[in-house]
Amino acid sequence: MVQARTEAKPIVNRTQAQVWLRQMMLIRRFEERAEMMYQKGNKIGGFFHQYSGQEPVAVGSIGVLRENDYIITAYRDHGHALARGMSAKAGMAELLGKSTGCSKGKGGSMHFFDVEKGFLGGHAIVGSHIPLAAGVAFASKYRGEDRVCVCYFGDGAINQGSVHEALNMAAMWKLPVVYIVENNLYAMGTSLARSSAVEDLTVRGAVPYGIPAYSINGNDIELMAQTTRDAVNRARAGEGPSFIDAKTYRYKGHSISDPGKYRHKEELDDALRNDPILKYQELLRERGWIDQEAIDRMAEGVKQEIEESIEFAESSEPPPLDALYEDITTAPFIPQE
Amino acid sequence: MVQARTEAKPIVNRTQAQVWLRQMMLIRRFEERAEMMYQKGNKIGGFFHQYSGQEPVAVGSIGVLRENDYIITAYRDHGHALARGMSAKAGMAELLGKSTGCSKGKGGSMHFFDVEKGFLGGHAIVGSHIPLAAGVAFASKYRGEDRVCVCYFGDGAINQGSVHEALNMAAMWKLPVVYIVENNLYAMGTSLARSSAVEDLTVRGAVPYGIPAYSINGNDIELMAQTTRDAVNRARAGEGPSFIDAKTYRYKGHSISDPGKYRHKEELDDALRNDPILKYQELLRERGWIDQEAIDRMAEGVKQEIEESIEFAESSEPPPLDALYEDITTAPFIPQE
Amino acid sequence: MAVLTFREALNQAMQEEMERDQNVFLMGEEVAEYDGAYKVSQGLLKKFGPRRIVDTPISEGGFAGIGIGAAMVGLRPIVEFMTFSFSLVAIDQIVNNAANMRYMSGGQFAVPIVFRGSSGMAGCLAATHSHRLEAWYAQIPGLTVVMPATPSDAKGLLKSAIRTDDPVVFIEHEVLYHERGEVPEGEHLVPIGKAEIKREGTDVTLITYSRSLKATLAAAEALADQGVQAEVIDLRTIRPLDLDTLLTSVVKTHRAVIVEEDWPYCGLGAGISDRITQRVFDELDAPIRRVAAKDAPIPYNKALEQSMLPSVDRITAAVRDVLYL
Amino acid sequence: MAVLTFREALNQAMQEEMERDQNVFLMGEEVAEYDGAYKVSQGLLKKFGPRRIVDTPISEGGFAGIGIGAAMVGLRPIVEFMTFSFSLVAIDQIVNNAANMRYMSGGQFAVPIVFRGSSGMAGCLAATHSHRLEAWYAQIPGLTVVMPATPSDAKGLLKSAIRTDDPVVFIEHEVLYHERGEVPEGEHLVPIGKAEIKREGTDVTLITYSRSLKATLAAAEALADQGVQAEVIDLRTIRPLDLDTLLTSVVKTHRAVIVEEDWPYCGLGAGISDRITQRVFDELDAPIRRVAAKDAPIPYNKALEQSMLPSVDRITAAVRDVLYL
Ligand SMILES: Cc1ncc(C[n+]2csc(CCOP(=O)(O)OP(=O)(O)O)c2C)c(N)n1
Ligand SMILES: Cc1ncc(C[n+]2csc(CCOP(=O)(O)OP(=O)(O)O)c2C)c(N)n1
Ligand SMILES: [Mg+2]
Ligand SMILES: [Mg+2]
Repeated sequence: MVQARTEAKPIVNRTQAQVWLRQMMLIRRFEERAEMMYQKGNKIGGFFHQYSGQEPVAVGSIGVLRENDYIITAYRDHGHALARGMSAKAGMAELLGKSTGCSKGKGGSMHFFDVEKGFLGGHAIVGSHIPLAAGVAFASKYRGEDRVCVCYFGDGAINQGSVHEALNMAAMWKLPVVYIVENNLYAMGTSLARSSAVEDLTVRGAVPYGIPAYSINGNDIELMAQTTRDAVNRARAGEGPSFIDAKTYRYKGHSISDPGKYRHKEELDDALRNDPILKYQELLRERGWIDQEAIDRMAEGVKQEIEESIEFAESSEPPPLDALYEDITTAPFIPQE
Repeated sequence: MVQARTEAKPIVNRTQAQVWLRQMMLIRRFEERAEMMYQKGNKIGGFFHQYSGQEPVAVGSIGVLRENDYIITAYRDHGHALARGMSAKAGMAELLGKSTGCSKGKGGSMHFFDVEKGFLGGHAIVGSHIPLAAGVAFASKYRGEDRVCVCYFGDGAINQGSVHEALNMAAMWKLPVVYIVENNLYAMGTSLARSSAVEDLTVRGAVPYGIPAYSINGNDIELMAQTTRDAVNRARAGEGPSFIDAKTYRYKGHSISDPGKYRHKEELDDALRNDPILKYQELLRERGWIDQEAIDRMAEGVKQEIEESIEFAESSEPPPLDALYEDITTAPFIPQE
Repeated sequence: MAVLTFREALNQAMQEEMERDQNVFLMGEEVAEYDGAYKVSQGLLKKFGPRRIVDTPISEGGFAGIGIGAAMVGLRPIVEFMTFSFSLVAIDQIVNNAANMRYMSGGQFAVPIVFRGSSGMAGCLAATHSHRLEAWYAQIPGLTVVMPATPSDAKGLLKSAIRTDDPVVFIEHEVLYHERGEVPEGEHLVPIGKAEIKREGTDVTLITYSRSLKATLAAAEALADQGVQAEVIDLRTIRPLDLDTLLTSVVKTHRAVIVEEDWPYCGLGAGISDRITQRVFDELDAPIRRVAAKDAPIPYNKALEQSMLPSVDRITAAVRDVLYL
Repeated sequence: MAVLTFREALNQAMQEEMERDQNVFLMGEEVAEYDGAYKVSQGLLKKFGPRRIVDTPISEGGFAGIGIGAAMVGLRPIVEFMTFSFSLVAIDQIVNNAANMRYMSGGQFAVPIVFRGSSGMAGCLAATHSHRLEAWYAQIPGLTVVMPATPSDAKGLLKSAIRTDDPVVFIEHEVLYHERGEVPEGEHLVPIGKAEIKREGTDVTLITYSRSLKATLAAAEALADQGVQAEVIDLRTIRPLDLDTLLTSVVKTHRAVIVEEDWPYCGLGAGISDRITQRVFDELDAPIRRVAAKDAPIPYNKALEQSMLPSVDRITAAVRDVLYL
């Protein structure tokens, strides 16, 4: 179902397109190597949800934001963090639970944060960050700023009640927030058809609140960028939220422990055949914006960057044991023991 | 906005119509007297939400149900209980906190229950009973019975998340439940326009779940009955839930302590001028189904029934102090003190 | 000193803090046009306008989350729950987002938010509307929990809470709103984390908070008539607990009774009793007794409800028990 | 006796009860086609079909409420929370509807429902995914709360829970699912409300439940090497507490340590310590010590997480403390 070849006119120039391609490759590589480290060596623990296959959604949408805009997402957060410019080092160190990690080793894969990049976190309770996004946008509007908050969530999250509470208030108060559903057709092993009475998610998330909706191929990175740009412009102009149903596909199981047997093999094969990174490489080659040699060099650079991040992560110190009581409150923390 | 004169053809016969009229009068009188007792004598305590003005919604819809169907509603529950045939005595005794009350004096105004009538309660946490209704319907379907659950809630309740969770599952699983929004335009002091991004509640509660919707004048008792009958038939036939947006109006403030100042005087005056009980009396007189003398007799009978209920309630025993620990669990209760 | 109701004291606190800091705003059901379900926010809409006094739909989970999101980027929301009973539908936001955010982000984000509203058994509201959730919130590292008992403390603590950079759960009691008391003029701040000895005594320590302070002080009077000098400590802050003040008193009196409206099992009183006993077991001449709500859901019937509550009789009986009288 | 994993024992319990009673059904996220997120419901869809093994959307509040509604009219739902951490978004349903319904209706309705699922710190899941909510649920009159520690108890207690006519919160521990143990063949019912002495001893009473039983038994072994005979009691049911068994043991040993994974302040351990101290203060030769999770949100880093948990060292240190060694 995923078509990589974009119908939209390019909205980027050559330099930008190369940056995006590289970001997608970086995310992919980051997770490939992290997966290996999870499987062997027992260095990464807990839940580990991969973004592979969905890279254009984060990269394309984040690619049109301003530096001072805000981003917030769910637990499948590596891609958004890296697309927003978090260093692979900080991400990898977090996976290894090191004090140099983006959350000082306290958050792990599901809870990446980077305040300097306006990256307001990966959030692991399904649906719980969707009100937060409205709140961030509320603050923008309250201050009269034109900073926008972009919020990502999965197709399964539409079934959490607080999502609807937040969408209603965001719409009623015209908050500058863009909601992007990364519609990868599954919530764990539950397909959209088995979790939603109506399969068109814009009917569930946008229509009831009078929010403008877009239903697009999220794996078309330039379409993703263009659509987000329209939505973001709307938000900046004080016209309120938008809802983007971005169709995409995750290559891996829900998390590292899920073999993903509930999917038809053809479905996955089809997605892999239309891999958005390869397709974007092809497109840029066709446009003459890059050649294979440059791609290979790029891949080499990415590889190197990730290996360095691993080295950094491995050689970093774990948090000392008394970090347990640190960063609980801003005020001096008094354990109630 | 409320028109009492029905457009629909009568779906009832004379006897039935008279029963409905009497029920509406009974509810009205029950609350008038209860309000007096609340104000003077301090015999009723806590929150007390009146149904006055909305009587046709409960009476018309419950009027088409079978004896073994189920009913569940929110805290504004006197009307539904009486329409379902709970005795005024049991209701009045409950308001007075007596052991002969419909909930043995433990529930009060907001928590009327009557298991024998399939009246599954008044529920006081906004929105919380809406999943319960789906569960009751789930049980019907599970057992292969054609018993329907009718669930009432207010326009403000549409903003509680769990409502949307329940509506989605009810629709997806085709549960035999009929959701009736008693749309009286206000949730406490908040008008619909100030609480909902989209004011047409069918767009919020029905469209997103593919549930058939009706938007009607709920104060037209026969239209209310007819619409409910259609919805209930659908449910019995295994075709799933329906959503009825029943427009109505409450005469009193949100609860007894609310002067209701947020409403325009004309709005209330208009509603009172179109009082659904008076209008129905007029209609039945026009049809020749009742005359003024019979109405007066009916009013007298209602008055008497309510006075008897007060007498009963006042002369009933309060629960003994050790009732505190009774009816907590079916198993012998061991206080953890 | 001015005499204010508890409600007015809270109102003043919010007004003053909103005047002081543009980032402070109030959000909740009926807080604006209705002037507050319990009129705590009376006049604030008129004074500050709809930008800063925000009416919400009945969406506690949603607007609690909106408050938290706004706080993450520097606003200082006051989120009113009409009652804390309704915070049950928002509790995931409070526990997972407000309380955990700083920790999970390795200290990058702070959540300067105050959740406030009424709580407790307010008279014939029955089981759904009478929750006391103090022990639940007190259990959560990351939260600060405050429960004032007097107008003066209400004002001074709410002002401090609003200035705190961490999430504060600020629990009022519905039946206290109309209580009157002296409130210092001018900038009046009460420190968070400090209990107050509301009555000095030597024979027994009575530990209480919120509405139960009244019955406890009345019991202390009654005990004084019987020659027993009770020291009455008002906790004011539930988390972090001012253990030092408690221990100092217990070391002096060697006996303690905890008076509260919470349920007895795993409630706040048990939490406090355990912490005192751990520290000064050898100083105790009797086990710490507790006068708590009885272990039952809250009934509608007034007499039944009253029978659940700490009364002067129940308190004095517990004191006589620890004094072996 | 058959040796089963904890997971298999739970699975058998559900199978047997579903075979026995047509009204029993299982509902939750991924319980059917996925065979359960933790495979507790493996094979049940195949055996009982989609009518009785029901996959839900990610709508905990909604399907908890659906379960309660179904129970009000006579079905006997088992509602699985993928983990109890996610019960936070459904807690209003559990507290206000499941627990209160019988009371508020004056005894007209019963709610025979089991809420079950995993809980606790399962290894690097961090703050949002590691909640232990036992003290919260234990506080609520109307609920029964069960936390088995062995496959045998898991099976026998789950069967009893399913047959109970009141709402039961049945909390499993994620790290126990793969533990193996003997489980009696045939109809195996373990009574609710009865603790079990898992090891007899005379010098100190160790009180624990769920996963912490393992470390506690290991600590008892270590202590035995040092000449200290610890009695180990597994609570099994958290509410109602089997106080008699606890008191009998404490009266014998005069010393107790409570071992748990809950947070220390206002947690379950405090609730239990208080109840014992109230009753047998004069029998105690030392304050009841507690080994609980440390008072911090749960960190991702494994070593930090481990440092929060009750360990053999922490337990033996607490025992030496109450023995004044
Ligand atoms: C409230 C809550 N319920 C259940 C879970 C467990 N859970 C984590 S992710 C997930 C599936 C979410 O699917 P979707 O929203 O489509 O996002 P995707 O994983 O496809 O990115 C579930 C059920 C959770 N984290 N929070
Ligand atoms: C979760 C929750 N939040 C708030 C309240 C307080 N409250 C009770 S009724 C009500 C207004 C409900 O309005 P609506 O649903 O329109 O019903 P109506 O009163 O008009 O019948 C509010 C805010 C509550 N009971 N539960
Ligand atoms: Mg998905
Ligand atoms: Mg209304």
